[in-house]
Amino acid sequence: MPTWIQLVFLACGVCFILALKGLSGPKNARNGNLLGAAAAVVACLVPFFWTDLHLKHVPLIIAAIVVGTIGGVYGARTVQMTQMPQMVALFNGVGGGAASLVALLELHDVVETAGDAPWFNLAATAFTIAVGSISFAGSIVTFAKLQELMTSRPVVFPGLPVAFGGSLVAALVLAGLLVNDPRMWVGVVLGLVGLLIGLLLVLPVGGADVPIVISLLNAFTGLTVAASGYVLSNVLLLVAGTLVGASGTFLTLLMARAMGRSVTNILFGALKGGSTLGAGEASDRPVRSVNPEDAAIMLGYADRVIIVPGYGLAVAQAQHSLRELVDVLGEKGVQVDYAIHPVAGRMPGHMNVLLAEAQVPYEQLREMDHINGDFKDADVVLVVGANDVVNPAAKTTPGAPIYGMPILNADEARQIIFMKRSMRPGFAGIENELLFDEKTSLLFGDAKDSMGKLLNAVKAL
Amino acid sequence: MPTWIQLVFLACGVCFILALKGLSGPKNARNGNLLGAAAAVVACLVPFFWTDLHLKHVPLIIAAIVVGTIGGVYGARTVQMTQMPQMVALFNGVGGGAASLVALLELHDVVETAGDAPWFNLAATAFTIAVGSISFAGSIVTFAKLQELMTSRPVVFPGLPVAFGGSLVAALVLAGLLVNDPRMWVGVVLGLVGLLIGLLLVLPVGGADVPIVISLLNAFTGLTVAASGYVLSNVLLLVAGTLVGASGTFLTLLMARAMGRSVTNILFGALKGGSTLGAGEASDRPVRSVNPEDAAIMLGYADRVIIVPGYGLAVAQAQHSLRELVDVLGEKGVQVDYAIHPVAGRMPGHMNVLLAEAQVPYEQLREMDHINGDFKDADVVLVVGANDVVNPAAKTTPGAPIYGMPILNADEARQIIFMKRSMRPGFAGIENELLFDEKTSLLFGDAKDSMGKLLNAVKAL
Amino acid sequence: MTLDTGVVWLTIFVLSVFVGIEVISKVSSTLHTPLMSGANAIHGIILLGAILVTGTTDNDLALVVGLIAIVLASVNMVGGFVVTDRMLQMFVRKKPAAPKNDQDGAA
Amino acid sequence: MTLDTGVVWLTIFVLSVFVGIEVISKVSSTLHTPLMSGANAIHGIILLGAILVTGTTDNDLALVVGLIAIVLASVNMVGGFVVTDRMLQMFVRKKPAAPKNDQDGAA
Ligand SMILES: NC(=O)c1ccc[n+]([C@@H]2O[C@H](COP(=O)([O-])OP(=O)(O)OC[C@H]3O[C@@H](n4cnc5c(N)ncnc54)[C@H](OP(=O)(O)O)[C@@H]3O)[C@@H](O)[C@H]2O)c1
Ligand SMILES: NC(=O)c1ccc[n+]([C@@H]2O[C@H](COP(=O)([O-])OP(=O)(O)OC[C@H]3O[C@@H](n4cnc5c(N)ncnc54)[C@H](OP(=O)(O)O)[C@@H]3O)[C@@H](O)[C@H]2O)c1
Repeated sequence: MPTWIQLVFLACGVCFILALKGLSGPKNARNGNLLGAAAAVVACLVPFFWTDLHLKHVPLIIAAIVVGTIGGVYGARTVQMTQMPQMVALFNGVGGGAASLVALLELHDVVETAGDAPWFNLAATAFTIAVGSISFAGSIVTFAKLQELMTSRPVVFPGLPVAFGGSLVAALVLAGLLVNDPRMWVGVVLGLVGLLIGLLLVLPVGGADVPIVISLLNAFTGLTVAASGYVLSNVLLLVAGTLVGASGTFLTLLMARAMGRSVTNILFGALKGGSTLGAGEASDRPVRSVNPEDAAIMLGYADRVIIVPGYGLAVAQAQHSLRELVDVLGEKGVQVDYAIHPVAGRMPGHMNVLLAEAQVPYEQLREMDHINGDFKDADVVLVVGANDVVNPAAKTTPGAPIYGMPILNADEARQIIFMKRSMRPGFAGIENELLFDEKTSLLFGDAKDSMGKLLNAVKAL
Repeated sequence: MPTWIQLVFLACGVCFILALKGLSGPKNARNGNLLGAAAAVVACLVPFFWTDLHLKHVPLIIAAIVVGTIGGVYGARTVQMTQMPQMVALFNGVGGGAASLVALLELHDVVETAGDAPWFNLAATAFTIAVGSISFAGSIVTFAKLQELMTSRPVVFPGLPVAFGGSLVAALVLAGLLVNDPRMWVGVVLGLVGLLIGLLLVLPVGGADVPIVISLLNAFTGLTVAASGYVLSNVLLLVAGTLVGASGTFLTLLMARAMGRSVTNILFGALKGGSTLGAGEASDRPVRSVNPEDAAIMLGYADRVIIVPGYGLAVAQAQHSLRELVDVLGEKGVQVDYAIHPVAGRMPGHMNVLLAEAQVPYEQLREMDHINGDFKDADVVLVVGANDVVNPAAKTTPGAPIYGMPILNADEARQIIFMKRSMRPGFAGIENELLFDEKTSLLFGDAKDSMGKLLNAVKAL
Repeated sequence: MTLDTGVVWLTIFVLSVFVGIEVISKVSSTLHTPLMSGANAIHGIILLGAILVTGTTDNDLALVVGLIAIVLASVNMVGGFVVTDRMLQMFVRKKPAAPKNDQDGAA
Repeated sequence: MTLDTGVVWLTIFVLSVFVGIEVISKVSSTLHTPLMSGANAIHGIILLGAILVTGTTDNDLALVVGLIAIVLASVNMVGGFVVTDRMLQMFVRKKPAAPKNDQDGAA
């Protein structure tokens, strides 16, 4: 490989590092991402300027790239913000699949050249085949769960732990075979077993934990890329893959902490019986419900109101009318803030994205740690499509799936209004005592409609 | 080089990384340092187990190591806390010297083997020779300045900029020569020129800025070690040296920011005329001085007292009696805190070390950002041997050497007591308006004596 | 160079691990999702690997498999970067305000 | 390996630069001095280089110079680590209290 190409690859690697660095802080996040994209494009152009490629393959390759690009851009453009997590899962999955296929081709080369490859290369190849397909299958399942193509509940069946363990063993045996004498069929079977493992790994995970699993699979894919970098002795793949593998693993732990869960618990909690997602049947205990007019009065004559937005706001797309409501209240001299819980919604920062989309001024978005002290001074807390993030069970009920997750102290306010459609619980699937508190009134209905009604009622005051 | 040795070296490199990581946080700082030490020892034992060394040299080498170790341990054990910076400077200097000598030996090998070395190796060698000696000479001068073997003022003479520029050019020329055809004498001369550059680089730097220069030279030495790692194709030296070079450079910038100065300004400020250290003559404007008894009354009957310790406390070694004073005041129901300025004293964290030594409970040590808001509620601020860190000129007088440095807002308190020996200014050598403020009284005398008197007076209340 | 190839790769790997972890160690939970999807896009660089193996193979089946890999990889890479940018646009729009207007100076 | 030696070294160098910077990017000014002197001790590893060149030279003058280098290097290395430890002892003695008792939760 000519030196200049090696240097280009190194430069691209540095760009990836800077990209990650940028992405970890708000200031340079976007530039970081663009820098990474530029580096990736450059790196992928290089092979065409350096003539080991069979010319007759070049058009096919370009065609394939075009197809993939169109697909990727289309998906990325059309996905709604609420569906981000499953989109990321999907992209990650195909990446893992690609890595697995590439590894199979490497294996194919080795087989043809009558297996003179050092054992470590074969081990790396086996690793990529297996983990790549795990990541592929796992991501597809997470996608299905989040997209609600299947239940987002943990799927557990009696034989599952056995099947899981068995397929792990099988994978190790096959990998061993492959290292001893490389054969194509072994590789293929290994890939299939990998798919099975991926499936069994993710089925028992509850929907609320899925983003963490995505992040984990993301790290897996990174490591497979690093491994094929080693096999292809391409430093860029090694560095880029390792970067993603390491940062992905670290990020997974960070996210798990932010949701007050442990990774092992998330992955194997369901197996160990303690379901990571509760029952979720609606309760029939009495609650105080309120009509938009009365709610409007409570809000209109308050001095201090805190809004707690949640996933429901996102699905109902009620953020715009919510902003209007807040503006109107502001004009009436009510001090209003939004209390943003780090895991409100279905992805971290979900609420920030949503409300930014609705042009809510940044000063009104207050992070949990900053505003939790203010709830006791609040006259009314308006909980819009949120539930778990204000569920006192996180403090009071050990064993609850969200136990240990820091929550917003809505319960300290003088009055609480919940806007939700039913008594159904939130993502964690557990009942919320706060709904039955005598300070609480419920404004039933789709967040968007009732928000509209509420808005008019407030204007009418 | 046998593989196991390469792996040992790699492991040592990792330990160095972890050591630096540990050192950057209070929790693991000490373990980090010990880990680094262990790794260094292991690495240096390796050559003895792998037989390229001429056996007849081994005893000499061991003897040399013993001598160096004894010297190092002795210095490290006996140095007083106040002299830390110069100790670090000294250790850094000898390291640079060693690197420079090693490079000369590498050059010697090349010359003997009739210069078949690639140009880049020669360039690296030249770099190490030059920069190593710069670091050596520079560090020795800083040592002399801090140890007050010479004036800590900037030394500037007419021809200096010319001489400096000239020697830089000379170094570049010599390096060019060396790369073209390696000769021993060129290397030696290059080393001498390096010494000259180091001298001229540090002479014009004011004492207050010296620690930053030490940090910079530290980074230089790191880079030279990295360069010889490349020449000796030893990954450990490369990694370790680069780590120190990079982190040292970064740390230099951090420190400069903490003192509100820019690195270029520190290095070349004196040349540009704007001396980095002011005049420093004692002023004869009237001030209100106070005797221990009255000071004791002010303190004893206050509700809230804030202590501002500074370099003077360190030289007078008055920290122990100060702690006693604070305890007594505490018993009298006075609320007392220590306000720690990040650059109070002569090295960052100097006050923390000092007061920790005197067993002051951690809760009483308050960082600048935390306590600056409390000064306005303080009845008395007791400034013990501090000056620049409470000098309002940092806010009010553009052009003052400390202008832009964040200071402790002692001036907001109701009363201020300065304990110092004279009207002489602080390290920055500029007058402190606060000494002449009508809220201020001065308790003259060596901090230790007057602290003792003050203590007795307070007990007597 | 007196170094084994394997050791060299190991060294590069180890250093990259540290870089990967340290570089994101200060990320705020607000940015978890964009960071995740950005990293996700970066490992789309497997596209480079796919191109290399596909372009140099002589076996038709391998060629087909390779082309599939290329399609998947480019979906990962291109889609990943685009979707990340879409998310970040919305953050960035408001970020300039962040430092000044955060009402809570603390933390 | 299809890589030039030079590029390999450059790669390792570049990665180390990132590690070096990122690893200390969160240091508090209280620890500047110990960190400085700790890093200082680490580059004392030049002792290893000094031992290698001195042990393998055949020229007497070179031997003498090498031994001087060894003395200097070991002063740097040993002294550096010892003095750093001395400084840190004093910090560490009180550190356990740090997280809990800091009266100012903020910042
Ligand atoms: N942010 C993340 O990274 C992340 C990722 C995965 C999971 N999670 C989990 O997701 C949960 C987030 O908590 P959250 O409080 O934001 O959401 P939540 O606990 O899932 O509650 C959402 C609430 O919105 C209501 N809702 C749904 N659609 C609505 C509509 N169209 N109109 C009005 N209300 C509607 C639902 O009640 P009704 O059905 O009765 O209307 C539900 O009570 C946490 O458990 C968190 O751990 C977070
Ligand atoms: N921390 C760092 O990293 C660092 C490094 C280098 C320089 N500096 C600089 O050093 C300065 C530190 O500020 P600082 O306020 O701590 O110290 P300072 O400004 O240097 O003032 C020290 C004061 O202590 C008095 N003093 C000296 N010996 C004394 C004794 N035995 N008894 C009583 N008083 C005594 C001196 O006045 P008398 O002579 O009249 O007694 C002087 O006013 C800043 O300018 C800073 O930039 C800091």
